[in-house]
Amino acid sequence: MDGTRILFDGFALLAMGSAGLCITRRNPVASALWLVVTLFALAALFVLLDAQFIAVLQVLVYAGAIMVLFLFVIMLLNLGRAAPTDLKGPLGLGVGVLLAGLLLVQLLVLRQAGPATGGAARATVEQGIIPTVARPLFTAYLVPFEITSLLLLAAIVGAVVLAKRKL
Amino acid sequence: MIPLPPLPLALLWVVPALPLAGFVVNGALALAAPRAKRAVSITGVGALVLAFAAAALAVVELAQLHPSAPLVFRYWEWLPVGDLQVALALQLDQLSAVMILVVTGVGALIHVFSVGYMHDDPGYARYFAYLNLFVFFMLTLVLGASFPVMFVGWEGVGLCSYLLIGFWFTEKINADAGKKAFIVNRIGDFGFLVAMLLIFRHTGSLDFGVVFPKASAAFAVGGPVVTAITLFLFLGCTGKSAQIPLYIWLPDAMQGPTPVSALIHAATMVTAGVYLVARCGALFALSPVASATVAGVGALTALFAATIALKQWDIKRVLAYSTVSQLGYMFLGVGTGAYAAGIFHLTTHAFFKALLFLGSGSVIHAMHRAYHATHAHEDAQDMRNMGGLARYMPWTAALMWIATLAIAGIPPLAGFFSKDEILGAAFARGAVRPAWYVFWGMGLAAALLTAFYMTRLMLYTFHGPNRTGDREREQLHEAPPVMTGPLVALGALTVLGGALNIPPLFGGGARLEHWLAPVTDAAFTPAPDASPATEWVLVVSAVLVAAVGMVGAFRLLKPEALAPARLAPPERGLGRLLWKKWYVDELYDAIVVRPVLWLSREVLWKIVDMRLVDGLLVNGTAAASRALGWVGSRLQTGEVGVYVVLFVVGVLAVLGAVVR
Amino acid sequence: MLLGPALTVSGVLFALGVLGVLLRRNAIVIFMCVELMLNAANLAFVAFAQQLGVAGQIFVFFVMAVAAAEAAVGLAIILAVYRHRHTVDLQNINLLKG
Amino acid sequence: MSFFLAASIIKIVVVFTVIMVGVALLTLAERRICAWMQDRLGPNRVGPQGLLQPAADGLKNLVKEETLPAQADQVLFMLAPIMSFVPALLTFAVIPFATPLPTRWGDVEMVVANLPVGFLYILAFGSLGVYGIVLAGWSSNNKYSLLGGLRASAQMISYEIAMGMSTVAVLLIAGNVTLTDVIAKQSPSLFTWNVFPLSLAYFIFIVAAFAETNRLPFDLPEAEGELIAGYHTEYSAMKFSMFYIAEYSNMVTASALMTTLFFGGWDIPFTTWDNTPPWTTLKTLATLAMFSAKVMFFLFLYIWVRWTLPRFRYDQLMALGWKVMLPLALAYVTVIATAIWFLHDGLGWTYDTRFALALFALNLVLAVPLFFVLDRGRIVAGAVAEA
Repeated sequence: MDGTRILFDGFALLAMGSAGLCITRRNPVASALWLVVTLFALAALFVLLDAQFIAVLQVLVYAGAIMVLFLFVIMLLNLGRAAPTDLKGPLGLGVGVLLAGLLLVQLLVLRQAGPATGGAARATVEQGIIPTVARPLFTAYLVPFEITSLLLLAAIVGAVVLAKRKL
Repeated sequence: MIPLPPLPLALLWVVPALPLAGFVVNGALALAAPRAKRAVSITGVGALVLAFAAAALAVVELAQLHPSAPLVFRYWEWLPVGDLQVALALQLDQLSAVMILVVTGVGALIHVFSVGYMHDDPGYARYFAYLNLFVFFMLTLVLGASFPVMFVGWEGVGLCSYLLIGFWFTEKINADAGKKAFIVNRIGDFGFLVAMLLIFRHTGSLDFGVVFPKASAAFAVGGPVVTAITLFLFLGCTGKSAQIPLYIWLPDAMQGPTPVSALIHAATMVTAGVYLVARCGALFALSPVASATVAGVGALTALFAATIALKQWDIKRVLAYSTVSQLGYMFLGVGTGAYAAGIFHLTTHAFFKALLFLGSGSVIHAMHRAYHATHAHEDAQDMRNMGGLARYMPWTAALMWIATLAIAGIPPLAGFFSKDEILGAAFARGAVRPAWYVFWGMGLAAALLTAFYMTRLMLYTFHGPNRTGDREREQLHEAPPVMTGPLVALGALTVLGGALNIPPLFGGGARLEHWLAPVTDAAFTPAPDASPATEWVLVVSAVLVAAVGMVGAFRLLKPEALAPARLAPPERGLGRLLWKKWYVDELYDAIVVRPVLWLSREVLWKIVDMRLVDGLLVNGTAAASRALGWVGSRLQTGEVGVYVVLFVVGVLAVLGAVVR
Repeated sequence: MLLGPALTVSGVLFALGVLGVLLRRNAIVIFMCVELMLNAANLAFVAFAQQLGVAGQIFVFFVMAVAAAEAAVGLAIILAVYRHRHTVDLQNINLLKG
Repeated sequence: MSFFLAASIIKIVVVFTVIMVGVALLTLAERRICAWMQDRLGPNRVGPQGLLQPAADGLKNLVKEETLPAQADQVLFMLAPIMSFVPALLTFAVIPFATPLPTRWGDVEMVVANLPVGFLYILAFGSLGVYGIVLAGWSSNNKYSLLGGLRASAQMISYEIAMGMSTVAVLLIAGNVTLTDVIAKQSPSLFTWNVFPLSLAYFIFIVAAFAETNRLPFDLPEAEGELIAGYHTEYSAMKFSMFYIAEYSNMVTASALMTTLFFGGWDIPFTTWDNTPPWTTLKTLATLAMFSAKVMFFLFLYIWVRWTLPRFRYDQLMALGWKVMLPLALAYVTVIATAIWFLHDGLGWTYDTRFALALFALNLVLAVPLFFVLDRGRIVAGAVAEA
């Protein structure tokens, strides 16, 4: 158990624990905040997995933008108070736990099918953190990247059209 | 295969392409400018004349080469489907050379005649478009280098035949005649198709150049497969060439314009069956049963149709039954194995029957104009309304007499040589198979009847007193030169056509036989040569029979005593039986048409269509869909939660399949 | 190295996300659970990227772009729905009932 | 390793202390400058020139009674001031404030954590400051507070994009996101300070920085005139002063950022003596002083602006953010990237004073039409009309 592993386990537990709290808090704001904690923990895990750039992006995009947007909408609709019916009844609970449990089992079984570990491709060290991601992004993945920009544009237009009362 | 042929012959496609171009131009004119008759005439006739010239050039070229195998020109791949490789290929050999000359030559003359005959018709451009299209398909039929290409022509001429029979489709009887021809032909075409599939099944190809050389190796002589193939092919022939039992459409086809009858229903299309049998001689030679069937059906048809012709009053119907009868002769010839004789008769028949039809067309034209001028509603085609027309139309009368003598078999006209050769071959074959003596006897009897009914036609039409009517008589006169010109040309061919194939007996060289030898040798079943003495006896007896028929007609028939059509008393006894065409149409009506109609109405319509298709399948499908939709709509609770549960279950199932 | 544990965490987070979607009725919270699932996938991508090359990180990049677009449009839809129905409880939004 | 740890801990403690003291003094400075601008005295009773006033305020806040609204979300209500305070401190961690200090055990970098993704780190944590405000607004269970929180979140998201886009230009010149590299690129001369080659980016950045720190003219979340102090209406005593501390910490960080990104960081102008090793303690002290001076200037600018300009209306704020700042930033990135590409790849220039001056010229050219567009005829044409 080296230091990295200890840190990893700690953040992993934090991520899973706060995710569990996220889905069980009745208060949407609490849920959102626990989700933010999960996202932070994930960012830490990304750093430990040699993906510093992605970790920063995680904080920047998810915690800094998307979750603020969520909070904004929750407050805009004044949904901050916990609704008495937000969680489903015992039947829903049973079905949900059953299905999610089955899924978890399957995913854990599926984990064994992954490729063997080892042979780490640590290009990061030679190229620096950002070029490692940026080079393929602007060469091999240039077309998907450009398409992403189109997607975002479409999303902006769509969001404006949907949310505006009068265009 | 054949090495690349010299350049001029590779342009063989020009021959069918010219009439096709004519069709396109005339078709466009028919749609755009139906009144541009001059342009239509120039295009329609010009295409045929040029096609004839091209065909003649091609044949001259072929004559210089005189190859022992057909020249095949593959233009492009048509149906490359797995094992089945069908190219759009044309082939030129001695047999198709004869055919394209007949088709384009006689066709050109008939086109010229049509210019006069159809001159006042509002559908002038459409007519020439159809006619050109027909010639294109006929040339495709005879030039095709494989069964499918030939079949395209085969179906195409059927289509054009339908279009032209029903050319004046505003009269129901014409449209019905067209439909009858089409439907009856379909039965035959079905036979052709089945034969084609069988051939492919057993030889793996549909090209003539592959199938025929392979045939003797692929099929046992007299084996069931080859017999079935040839019999199905012959079924196709009986449809297209109007043999028993499918001949019934041809007399009705006389509803079309008379030049059409001359071109399609006398000279060209109906001979396609003969051509097919000759072309597939290699197959028929392997099946004695089929050959005997062909010969027997031919002989029976010759006799049977001749009897009907005896009592017909419609001038074109007489000629129609005569055509059926003469086609029977051709089948007797090719069934006997005397392919050259059959083709020879096909050629000469094309000349004199075209002449007869065009002559009758000339008569009808005159009669029609006469009745039209006086607004009388008499039948312009009924011989009882004619009589004594020789005075008004001397050219027509003289030329038709030549044709009559030819068809009766009076030497030295063309018909004599060709008919005599067929009968001679049949008799000679009788030495091997006695059945052929019977066929020969039937042929001879048919010859007697032929001489009789043709003389009857001439007598009632051109001689005796005129029964047309007093006012109408003044309107009768000879056709314009554009119509008599082709008649004269055909008359010359009728007189001289026999020279093509004068047998050695008369010191001739049997040129057509030698010309066709590369094609027919492979298929020819050698008939034992009869001694010259026997042959002389046969020739003399044939001529005698013809003479007896003609003299008998002169003796027995009294044109002076004939009443005009509307005053004529009903026929009785055997005469009525013959006049009613042996009640064959009624018989078919009773055993085929009515049961089919009953089956269609009572079973197919009221049970299958109404109950099964409409009730069970159509409405049932709708009901099932609605029921399914109802069930599905129960799942559409509109609640996202339910959808999510179902979705997750689906994901679990898919993942489960992967995890296993 | 850390691939195995990372995949385990990823699986657990994903299952938690699914559980959340199944359990909750508030549309916005369900949406957040979907984001949780996306992040679980991202974790798996990053874990694989450590072993198998940087392409996994590129995919995370795209996932984030999609998530951002989804959040914008999705929240706009929720806003629009709320304006009409004055609720974001999915059990009360069943206009699509068949 | 242990030296690195020890140095880091010392740096953390020192920086934290300095900022806290600085924030305390800043509150005093604000009041005094404000008073000066308004031609009055300001607090001057506690200690010499009122220097001990912040200590008195702190003492007062510590002993004051904490109030807790009955319907408030207890945990979040407590958490909110902390969450608004922490990101500002965190952000400062990556800002280099002097040349490395040579010691017996090796050079000590004068930055708490020299991260390779330093700049992105700033962006990431800078965007988190909003959580404190939003949660404070929401957990107070007060209409005005909630509105303040809402405004804060919308304002934050709106201006963050423009801010990020404007700094892309800085990265284009630096070619790296490490802040020490950013400073090194600006060191050669006065004109290589990014404020010259990237003047318009600086303009966008400073506007966005004002908005991000919720300072006038963009202090809509607390706007006492309309929201009766907005998100911190319900707060009192130490929690309230935490928000104050957070606000001033944010100002310090933003000023430090402007200094670092656009004004050469610790670079002393008109000399390259400070930029080159060997490092000496003198150099460290000199550059530290320079850095502090620059930061103080910007802090003064903040206060100056606050007491000079009126508050925007909320719709004006959003319109400015989305319709002016964002398109401007996007267009500017495009133009400046093209220009850099042309100068660097087209003409083969390396980055030096000449390069910077060429870009500065371009900025001046761009600034003139921009000024007319933004002005919409109010100042220029209005003056003309009066004359």
